[in-house]
Formats: sequence, C-alpha cells, structure tokens
Amino acid sequence: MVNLSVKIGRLELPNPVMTASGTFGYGQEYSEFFDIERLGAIVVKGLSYVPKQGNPPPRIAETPAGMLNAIGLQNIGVDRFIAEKLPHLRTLDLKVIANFFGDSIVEYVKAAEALTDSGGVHALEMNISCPNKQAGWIVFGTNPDAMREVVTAVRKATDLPLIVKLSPNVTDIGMMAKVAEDCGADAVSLINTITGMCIDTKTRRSKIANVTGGLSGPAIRPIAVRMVWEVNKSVMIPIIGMGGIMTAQDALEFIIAGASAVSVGTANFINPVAAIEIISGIESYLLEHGIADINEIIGSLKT
Amino acid sequence: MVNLSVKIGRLELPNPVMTASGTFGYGQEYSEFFDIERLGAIVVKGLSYVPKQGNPPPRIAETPAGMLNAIGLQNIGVDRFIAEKLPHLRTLDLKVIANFFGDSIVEYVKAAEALTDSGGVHALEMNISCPNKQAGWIVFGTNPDAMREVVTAVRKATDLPLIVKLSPNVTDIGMMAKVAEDCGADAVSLINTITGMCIDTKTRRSKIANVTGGLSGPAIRPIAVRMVWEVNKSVMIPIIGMGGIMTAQDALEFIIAGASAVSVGTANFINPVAAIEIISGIESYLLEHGIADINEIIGSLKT
Amino acid sequence: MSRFFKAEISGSDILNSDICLLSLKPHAEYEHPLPGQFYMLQAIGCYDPLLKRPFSIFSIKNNNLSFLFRVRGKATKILSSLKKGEVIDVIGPLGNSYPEPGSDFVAVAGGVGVASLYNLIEKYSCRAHFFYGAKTKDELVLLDKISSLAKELTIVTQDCSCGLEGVVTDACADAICIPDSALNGLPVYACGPNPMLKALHSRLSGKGIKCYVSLEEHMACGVGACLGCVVKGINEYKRVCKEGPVFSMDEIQW
Amino acid sequence: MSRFFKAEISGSDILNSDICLLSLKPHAEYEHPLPGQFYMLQAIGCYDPLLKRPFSIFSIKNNNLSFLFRVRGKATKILSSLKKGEVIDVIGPLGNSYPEPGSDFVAVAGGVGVASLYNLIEKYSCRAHFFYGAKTKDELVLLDKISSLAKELTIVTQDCSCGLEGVVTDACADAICIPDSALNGLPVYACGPNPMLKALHSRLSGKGIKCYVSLEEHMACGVGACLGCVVKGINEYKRVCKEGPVFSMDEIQW
Ligand SMILES: Cc1cc2nc3c(=O)[nH]c(=O)nc-3n(C[C@H](O)[C@H](O)[C@H](O)COP(=O)(O)OP(=O)(O)OC[C@H]3O[C@@H](n4cnc5c(N)ncnc54)[C@H](O)[C@@H]3O)c2cc1C
Ligand SMILES: Cc1cc2nc3c(=O)[nH]c(=O)nc-3n(C[C@H](O)[C@H](O)[C@H](O)COP(=O)(O)OP(=O)(O)OC[C@H]3O[C@@H](n4cnc5c(N)ncnc54)[C@H](O)[C@@H]3O)c2cc1C
Ligand SMILES: Cc1cc2nc3c(=O)[nH]c(=O)nc-3n(C[C@H](O)[C@H](O)[C@H](O)COP(=O)(O)O)c2cc1C
Ligand SMILES: Cc1cc2nc3c(=O)[nH]c(=O)nc-3n(C[C@H](O)[C@H](O)[C@H](O)COP(=O)(O)O)c2cc1C
Ligand code: FES
Ligand code: FES
Repeated sequence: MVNLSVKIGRLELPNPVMTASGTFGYGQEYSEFFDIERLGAIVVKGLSYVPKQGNPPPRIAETPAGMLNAIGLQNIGVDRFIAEKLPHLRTLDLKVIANFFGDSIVEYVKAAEALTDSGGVHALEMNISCPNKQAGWIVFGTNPDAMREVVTAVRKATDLPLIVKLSPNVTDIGMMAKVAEDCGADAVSLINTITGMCIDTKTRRSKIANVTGGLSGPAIRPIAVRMVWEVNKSVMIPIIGMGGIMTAQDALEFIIAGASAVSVGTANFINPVAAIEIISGIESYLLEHGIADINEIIGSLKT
Repeated sequence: MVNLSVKIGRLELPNPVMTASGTFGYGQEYSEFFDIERLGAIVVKGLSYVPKQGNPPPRIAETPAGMLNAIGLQNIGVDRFIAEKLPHLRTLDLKVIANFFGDSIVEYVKAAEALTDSGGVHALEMNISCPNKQAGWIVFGTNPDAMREVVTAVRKATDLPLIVKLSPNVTDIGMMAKVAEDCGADAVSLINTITGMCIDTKTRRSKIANVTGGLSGPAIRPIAVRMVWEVNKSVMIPIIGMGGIMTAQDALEFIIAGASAVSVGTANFINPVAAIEIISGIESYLLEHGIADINEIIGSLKT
Repeated sequence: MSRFFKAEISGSDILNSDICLLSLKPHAEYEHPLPGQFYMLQAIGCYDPLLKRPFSIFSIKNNNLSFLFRVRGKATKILSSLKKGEVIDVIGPLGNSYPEPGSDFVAVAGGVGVASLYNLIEKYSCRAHFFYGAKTKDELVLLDKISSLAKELTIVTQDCSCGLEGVVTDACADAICIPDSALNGLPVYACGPNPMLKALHSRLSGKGIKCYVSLEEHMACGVGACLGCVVKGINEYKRVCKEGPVFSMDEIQW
Repeated sequence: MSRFFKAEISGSDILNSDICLLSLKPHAEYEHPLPGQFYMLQAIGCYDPLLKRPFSIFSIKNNNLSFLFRVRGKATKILSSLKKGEVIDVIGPLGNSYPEPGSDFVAVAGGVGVASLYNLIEKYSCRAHFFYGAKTKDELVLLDKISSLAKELTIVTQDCSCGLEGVVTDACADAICIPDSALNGLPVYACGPNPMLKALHSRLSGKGIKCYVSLEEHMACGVGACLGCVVKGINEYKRVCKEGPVFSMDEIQW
C-alpha cells in the first residue's frame, strides 16, 4: 500500500488528481463514465457572480497535439450553481473546488463571498486570466499590481483555502506566483491556457470567432512543466500543476517538477476515464519504484 | 505569374521563405537536397564573437508535435565563419542573413562589426534570447531596458539591415517589438523557441542535460501566429514569422497574420525539402485565389 | 454497459468520391442508438489529431455499428485507411435523436448529410418522401438502398448530372408548397451543410411546418462538458452535442 | 539520386522478443550504403511522433534495404505495425561507416546492436570473430545466419540461458587478452548500449588495440545541421550523425 493523499494548504485530498476547470462541467457529464468520488477533487467550470453567455461559435479549433478554445467563460452564475448544482455535489464524498472569476474586483469579491457562504465548497480557485473591465482592460493575471489588488481583496473575503490560478502569458511566472503567495494565497495552480490563434487561409479569418483562443493539450506540456519547476523554486505554498496531462507519466512529470497535485483537462475529452487511469498509474509507479508516499517525490527533480 | 518578392527594410528577397537559424547549419548540409539559391534567404546558425562549445548531451528531446533543444549556441565563431563558410556563400545567388548573439553588449557589438565588415552578409539577425553575463544574467530579450541598450548599441555598430529576433517568453511581445523598432531595427523576427522541459520519470532527471530547453515545431505554431498578429498591430517595420511552419498553409497563416517573410526551422529536419515545397505551395495558393502579389495578403486577416 | 468502449473495424468500403462506409464491432455490450444520434470516433495511439470526431450513426446491423463519412482532413483520412481488425476508441451514442414521425415524413439530405437520415428511413421504412441533393452525381451514394427504403426518392444535382437540376432545398420546398401537395403538413427532417439548412429555413419558416434539422459544430468532448459546440438558440447558446444535434428549426437563430 | 526518398514496405517480420525486421523497397534510385551507415525513417502523415528515427542499415538484398530494430516507444511501434505496400519517408545513407578491416576482425554486439554489425559480417564474411551478448536467450536473433557469416560465433547471456554466462564485453576482452590469443592485434568493431561500450573501453584501452564503436544519441536532423546529436570527443563535441556514428574508441571521452 502506498500513500496517495496530499495536502493543499489545509485541504486534504485523498489523491493528487483533480479535473481542470472548464473541462469537466459540474461533474454530471462524466459521472456516467466513472465514479467521480474517486477523484482527488473536482474543479468546476469557472463561475462569475453574474451569469455569462460566452462567445459566439466557432469556439474551438484543433492544432497539432493541442486545441484552442474561446468559450468566453460561459456559465450559469454563482447563484444558480449554488441552487442547482451544489446540492448534488454536497451529497458526494468529494472535495469540490469552485473556480471563479470576475470582470472587476467587486465581482471577484461578490463571487468569492457567495461561494464561501454556500457551504459545500471546499476551496476556491480564482482564475485571474481575465481583463479588468473597470480599469482599462488590464488582465489581472499578467500585471503584478492588478494581481496584488484582486488577490488581496479576495483573500479578505474568504476563509476557504484560496488557490490562485496563474496565467502562463507572462515573462516571469515565478514572480507572479510570489505575488500570490505574498497576498495570502494558500496555493497556486498553473498553467491556464496559452493565448494562440490559427487562421483559415481560404477565408483569411481566424478559425475561432473570438480571433484568439487558449491553447491546451499535450502541445503545451513542456512549457507547463517548466513553469511549475520555476514556481517551485520561488514559492513555499503548494502547487497544482496542469497543462497537457494525458497519462500518469505526464502527471508524474509535474509532481517531480514540484506540483503537490495535478489537474486533468483536455485529456477528459479524449479519454473520459483519463483521470481514473492517471490515479491508478501513479499508484503503480510508486509501487514499482518502492516509494511509500507520493509526498516523497514532490519536487524531487535531480539537476 | 505571381509576384513572390518581398522587402525586409531595404533588403529585397526573391520570395518570402527563409530557413531559420540553427536548423540549417551554414547551408552545406541541405545543399545536396535542393538548390539553396531558390530560397528567399538563408539565416545561418547563431554566431558569437568567441566560438562556443555548447551544452553537454543529451541536447534534444521530442515532445508531442514538438521538440526541445538545448544546443547551447555551439558555433565556430564569427572569424571562422568569415574565413571558412562565407567564401562559399558569397559565390551563391542567395541572400545571407547572419544570426548572432553575445554574452554582453560588447560581444554583440564586436560580432556585429565583424559581420558587417566581412562583405557577403546581406543582413544581421540579432538573437536576444541570451542572458547578459555581465549584468546579473538578465535575459536581453525579456527585459525592455536591457533590450533597448543592446539594440541601440548594435544599431550604431552596423549599417546592414538589422533584424531583432524576439523571445516569446514575455508578457507583451507587441511592446518588445516596439522597443526594437524605436531603437532603429529594420525588422523583427519571431518567435524564438519557448522555454520548456520534460522529465524522465524513471531517473527523475530532465531529458536534456541543460534541464530546460527551447520548444519548437508545430506544437508552438498557434502561439507564434498569435504573437505575429500582436506585433503586427504594434509596429510598422516588417515582420519575419516563424514557429512550427511545416507547410505552405502554415506559412500563409503567418503572412496573413502580418509577416512579410517566414522562416522554416524544425520542418527541415522532418522534410529536408520543406522550404522549397513551401515556396511552391505559396505560389499555388496565390494562383488559386487569383492574387497577383504576395504583398497583397500580408497582414490581411479579416476580423 | 459504458458509452466509452473500444471497437474493431469489421468493414471499410470506399464508395464513390471520397465517401467511406465504416463498420465497427464493439468489444463490449453497447447501448442501442436512435436515429440522429452520433458517436465520437478516434484511431488510437497518437496526439495528432488530438480530438475525437463526431459521426452520425448510419446503421446498426448484426451488432455492427456503421458510419458513412466523407474524407475531409486528417482524422477522416486515418479512419478511412484503417484495416479490418484494427481497434479504435468510441464514445456514444450521444446527443438527442430525431423525434418519431407520427406519419409519413419528408427527409432532405444534402451531400453526406444522408448519413444521419439513413438510419431514420431504415427505421421507418417506406414512409419517407426523400429528397437527396448533391453538387454532382459522383457525390450521391447508395441510391438503390435509399430508393428501396424511401416511399419516394427525388434526386437533385446542381449540375444536372442526375435527377432534377437545382438545389435540393428548392426542390423540396417547391414540392411542399404547391397547393394541395401531399407533403403539406408532414414533418420535415433535414441534414446537410449549414447553408443548405439556412436556405431550407428561409423557404419553410412561418409556414407552420414542423421541421427538424441536424446541426454540426466543432466538438471537443461530445458529452456536454466543454461548451465548445454551441449554436445560437433564440435566447441562449445551445450545445449541439447535448441539446442537439437535432433541433426544431425555430429553436435556432439562423 | 537523392538521399531523401520514399520507400514501400516490402516485408515486416516480428522476430523474437519485440525485434522487428523491416524491409523497404525504395521508390527511386538510391545510394548504396556502407556497413555502419544509418537511415532516418518515418511513417508519413502526422506530427506525433514528430522526428524521424535513426536505424543502422542491416542488409541490402535485391534492391531492398532492411533494418532490424527493437520496439521501444512510439515511432518503433508504428514502424513495426506498418503493412506491406505502405509508404514511408527515408533519408540516407547517412554518417560514416566502419573502416575496412584489413584482416580478420573481432565484432562485439550487445542486444540489438547486432543490427549495425550484421552488414559488416555480410560484406566480409567468414572473417569475423563474433561475440554476441544479450540479457537472455530471447533477445538473440538470427543465430543461424550470423553463425554462417562469422568465422566464429561466441554467444554470451547474462542469465546463462544460451552460450557463456556473463557480459559480452568480458568474454570478448578475456579472449583477446589471454597470452598468444589469435585475436590479439585484430581490429575490434562494437555496437550496443552505451554502458557496454564503456565497459569495453575500460577493458581494452591502453592495450594498443584498434577499436571502433558505433554510438547512439538522440537525433533531430541526421545530416549534421542541428548539432543535437553530439558526444564528447577529446577536444570538442562530435556529431554522431556526421563525424560518426562510428568512432575510434580513443576519440571519445568515456
Ligand atoms: C453531430 C455530428 C455528426 C456528424 N456526422 C457526420 C457523418 O455522419 N458523416 C460525415 O462525413 N461527417 C459528419 N460530421 C462532420 C465530421 O465530424 C467532420 O467531417 C470531421 O470531424 C472532419 O474531421 P477531419 O479531421 O477529417 O477534418 P479536418 O481537416 O480536421 O477538418 C475539416 C472540417 O471538418 C470539421 N471539423 C473538424 N474538427 C471537427 C470536430 N471536432 N467536430 C466537428 N467538426 C469538425 C470542420 O468543419 C473542418 O473545417 C458530423 C459532425 C457532427 C457535429
Ligand atoms: C545511428 C543510430 C543507429 C541506430 N540503429 C538502430 C538499429 O539498427 N536498431 C535499433 O533497434 N535501434 C537503433 N537505434 C536506436 C533507435 O533510433 C531508437 O531505438 C529509436 O529512435 C526509438 O524510437 P521510439 O520512438 O520507438 O522510442 P521513444 O520512446 O521515442 O524513445 C525510446 C528511447 O529511444 C531513444 N530515442 C528516441 N528518439 C531518438 C532519436 N530521435 N534518435 C536517437 N534515439 C532516440 C532514446 O534513448 C529514448 O529514450 C539507432 C540509433 C542511432 C543514433
Ligand atoms: C474548453 C476549456 C474550457 C476551460 N475553461 C476554464 C475556466 O472556466 N476556468 C479556468 O480557470 N480554466 C479553464 N480552462 C483551462 C483549464 O482548466 C486548464 O488550465 C488548461 O486547459 C490546461 O490544461 P490541459 O492542457 O490539461 O487542458 C479551460 C480549458 C478548456 C480546454
Ligand atoms: C536545433 C535548433 C537550434 C536553434 N538555434 C538557434 C540559434 O542559434 N539562433 C537563433 O536565433 N535561433 C535558433 N533556433 C530557433 C529557430 O531559429 C526558430 O526560431 C525556432 O525553432 C522556431 O521555429 P520552428 O518551430 O520552425 O523550428 C534553433 C532552433 C532549433 C530547433
Ligand atoms: S462538444 Fe463539448 S459541450 Fe459539446
Ligand atoms: S542529428 Fe542533427 S547534427 Fe546530428
């Protein structure tokens, strides 16, 4: 028997494998493929205080070993989430992490407060890859000052474990992680999608209506692993790693680079039972290598 | 008949397709596969004033639809390049772009001067994705102040067309391109490789000796196209686009996004005649779409 | 009985002009699909192409699921070149289905859109007034079978190489709209490229005709989780993979 | 006559324990390879795996190039499952070759390293004192053919399941180093995993024996352009694809 349980701040997870926000809905769709209580945690689709319609189609395009998406953060809003989705999630033996975002600091705070008060949410993950509409459309996650302001405000608004989800579209992700840590985040998660685009040469238009989209999938994995490694050198708080994880080997790369837990995103689309296979694959790896506890290999990269 | 010739500042190219630095040696290796005089230009392996040994092996690793390399800028140095490689290149009807770099501003300037004086080099491409060893290892290409300093110094040292090759590892590549333009660059080229890593879970070591490497190949293409589009919005000088170009369609994506020319890198390894196929593929595209001049579609993305 | 399973190629035929008829033998018990539902298919073992691709169920016979598709890009090329015995990944059946026609009905297929309607006319044989259109004769497939399953088959090609000349939507709308048409009042089921469905909408809307269309959008998950496959409904975006692929024509903003 | 050409699978056999013997029929005229040279091979049509993979020429017969390789990861798996008639991309012959043995010679193969030496003993038949080692019997292939081509064949397995017990480098070095050995003074040609070649170096260096080793490194271009495949020589890095893959043992820093 090996120990798979890990801690993200004071949040204890039975194993280090969660599903990434926006790729797993609110858990319903994949419940028929496996018992989602076996997950380390579920991270739900990004929520905003006010529901959002999202972007016009086409919203996705495939790229070599990756995909672009510009869903536009379509979601039912915090209130309907609490009323319609949370009651079922509460009945499960499953850690629920609510991913949320806002158009302004006020919206971030309102969403965080409502989710904190809801009961049944075990941790908050704030997506800061959104522009601040009230302050010149500066993206919170790519500007250290904007980030400091919004993380500080949310930190005051919740006593739940707070995970800040970092944008990879930055020069120095280690520095951005440090800002999150300094503002009181309990953990950071990374990476969100990398901004990309692809063009239909026939029509000379972008293949997605929003022009640019977020790149995810195996194509970005080497970038994500490098960023986790950099963040691991710059902060003490736990890291949740993601970006192109398809197999247990991929998940282990992130763990060895410094992640205490991992999120499985795009892989769910390709293999609906990917998350479960990754959990058992990690277990086999530990057994094979005679490692009793997953925590022994977190950040164990030899250089 | 369609017109394929484009201008990069005052440098006229017979067609917009060149080979990317570090992927085509000094032209010899691929000469046996096709007539390299058919290229728009050749960009030679990065040169430094002092020869460099490069990194220990393993230097490359494959990733999904991409590859990591950490060659460590191994090169024979500017003097041997001028003495041993340039004489042959001078005999060809081919535009030669010398890619160069340095460990310090002084080294950049020395290399630029020597290459300018050599005769036979038609333009310089400065690779600024290198750390300044004399000033705290700040990477020139990711810090606008360091970049301003080095580009200004090189600009004074050469009257050849000067292309600044941008690093993609930045928050705002449009802003970095603007700095290059303001310092007198005649063009920018992008993207250089994106820093990444991948880990052998058996040994818990990086698969490349240098730990991190540069990601290239189709995996990064959506990121590169997006960056070309952003740079096109922020500068007036011509753009040379690259990053995962494998086919004429890929090259056209960059051109439509704003590139006046493109560089073919990793594709050479997979298909030694890729560059030639791309030139004729662009020609066919123009014929098919009734476009008389390639210049008509540069930056023609409809949004 | 999971909707994610492996299946083995039990047959693969290239019909005329790049259209492939692929039969699969599921390796596990499977849920029986309804006409209009679809599956996500993918050859195993490589991340390029990355995503599974959606294909309508074409037919089910002797525990074989079959699909009819046109070779367009990477994934369809790979699927069409698989050999008997090779194993692929399958998710399905997915999405809603064509509502049961209470009576005779009109079916309108544009090009390979026939794939999705075939299963419907198989199930309700000899009840379909079938309009089948394509650019040219070469794109029409399985005419014998369709004509034996339909009550009536009208073929339309744009270049007049087979059947009537013109576009299938006009042929069908004209037939419905003539006074005292036998087709008047019958429900219409349509599948084909988006411009064709749009044209059908502009001809039939406001005429009190019940019309169901099967839509296409790029898909990532196929199960409703990613919100990637939406189309504009009257008040909100609708997921083609979950609320669709079959929509009542008046649910959609054209 | 280009060194970049397409070739068709003309034969594919899985020998024991994951070792595949693949024969290719070039679609164009090709340059005749020398023993020790290699080719970059790749199935066509997808960017994952992205890079071609290097394989030593195993044999040339009736205008067929053949390769012997162990299935390790993605690319070798795909190559081993190609069917007759399928077409792949080929670059080669590449690299230098084994220098011509003036006399009889010693050949030392570890595991699938036999692939690179086979062509040498074919060319210089009945002149090789051949030492062939593997972990276990199952990894040894084509023993009959090798024994008929070699002057003498010594088999060594670590688990003693066939031939002598131990590692092949010891068996070979012992045989060379006994006083008045018939092998003394003969050139040695070796190919196998790096630890094996290292061991050979530590046994034979400084003894005045000419020893040639065929090295492996990850390759991107295979033609000398990318500088990806270097090994540490005495004064500088050397490209395995260009200055190698065959090196005189004393050119390398072990
Ligand atoms: C519900 C549904 C049912 C379908 N049923 C059939 C059918 O029975 N027969 C048939 O021939 N086709 C059907 N299609 C279309 C089919 O999915 C596409 O032709 C196929 O995905 C093309 O893949 P490719 O890699 O060969 O082409 P690509 O070169 O990747 O793309 C060619 C075109 O195919 C479409 N496409 C690409 N990726 C996707 C994706 N993930 N989802 C949807 N469309 C995509 C795009 O329009 C693209 O421009 C259906 C689509 C949907 C949504
Ligand atoms: C000059 C030369 C000749 C060779 N000849 C033979 C031969 O005749 N028979 C044989 O079985 N093997 C030979 N090899 C080794 C062979 O190239 C690898 O086994 C093969 O590349 C593995 O590819 P894969 O995708 O199946 O494995 P992967 O899973 O991708 O990798 C498995 C291992 O293969 C090696 N490898 C991966 N990519 C490369 C690459 N681009 N270049 C070199 N090594 C790589 C690495 O060590 C890696 O850990 C030779 C290698 C070289 C350099
Ligand atoms: C379709 C889609 C929707 C996503 N929606 C969200 C979201 O709402 N909030 C968020 O923080 N991240 C979102 N992401 C990002 C993922 O959570 C994850 O960070 C990213 O996809 C990288 O992981 P992957 O490569 O495993 O998918 C989304 C990703 C995809 C593909
Ligand atoms: C093996 C290798 C070596 C490279 N060496 C250099 C170099 O010396 N100087 C430089 O500016 N860029 C270098 N590059 C970056 C390429 O010129 C190019 O910017 C990058 O690879 C993206 O293009 P691609 O995806 O088409 O390869 C190198 C890339 C590779 C793969
Ligand atoms: S394809 Fe994911 S929601 Fe429809
Ligand atoms: S593989 Fe490119 S130099 Fe050897």
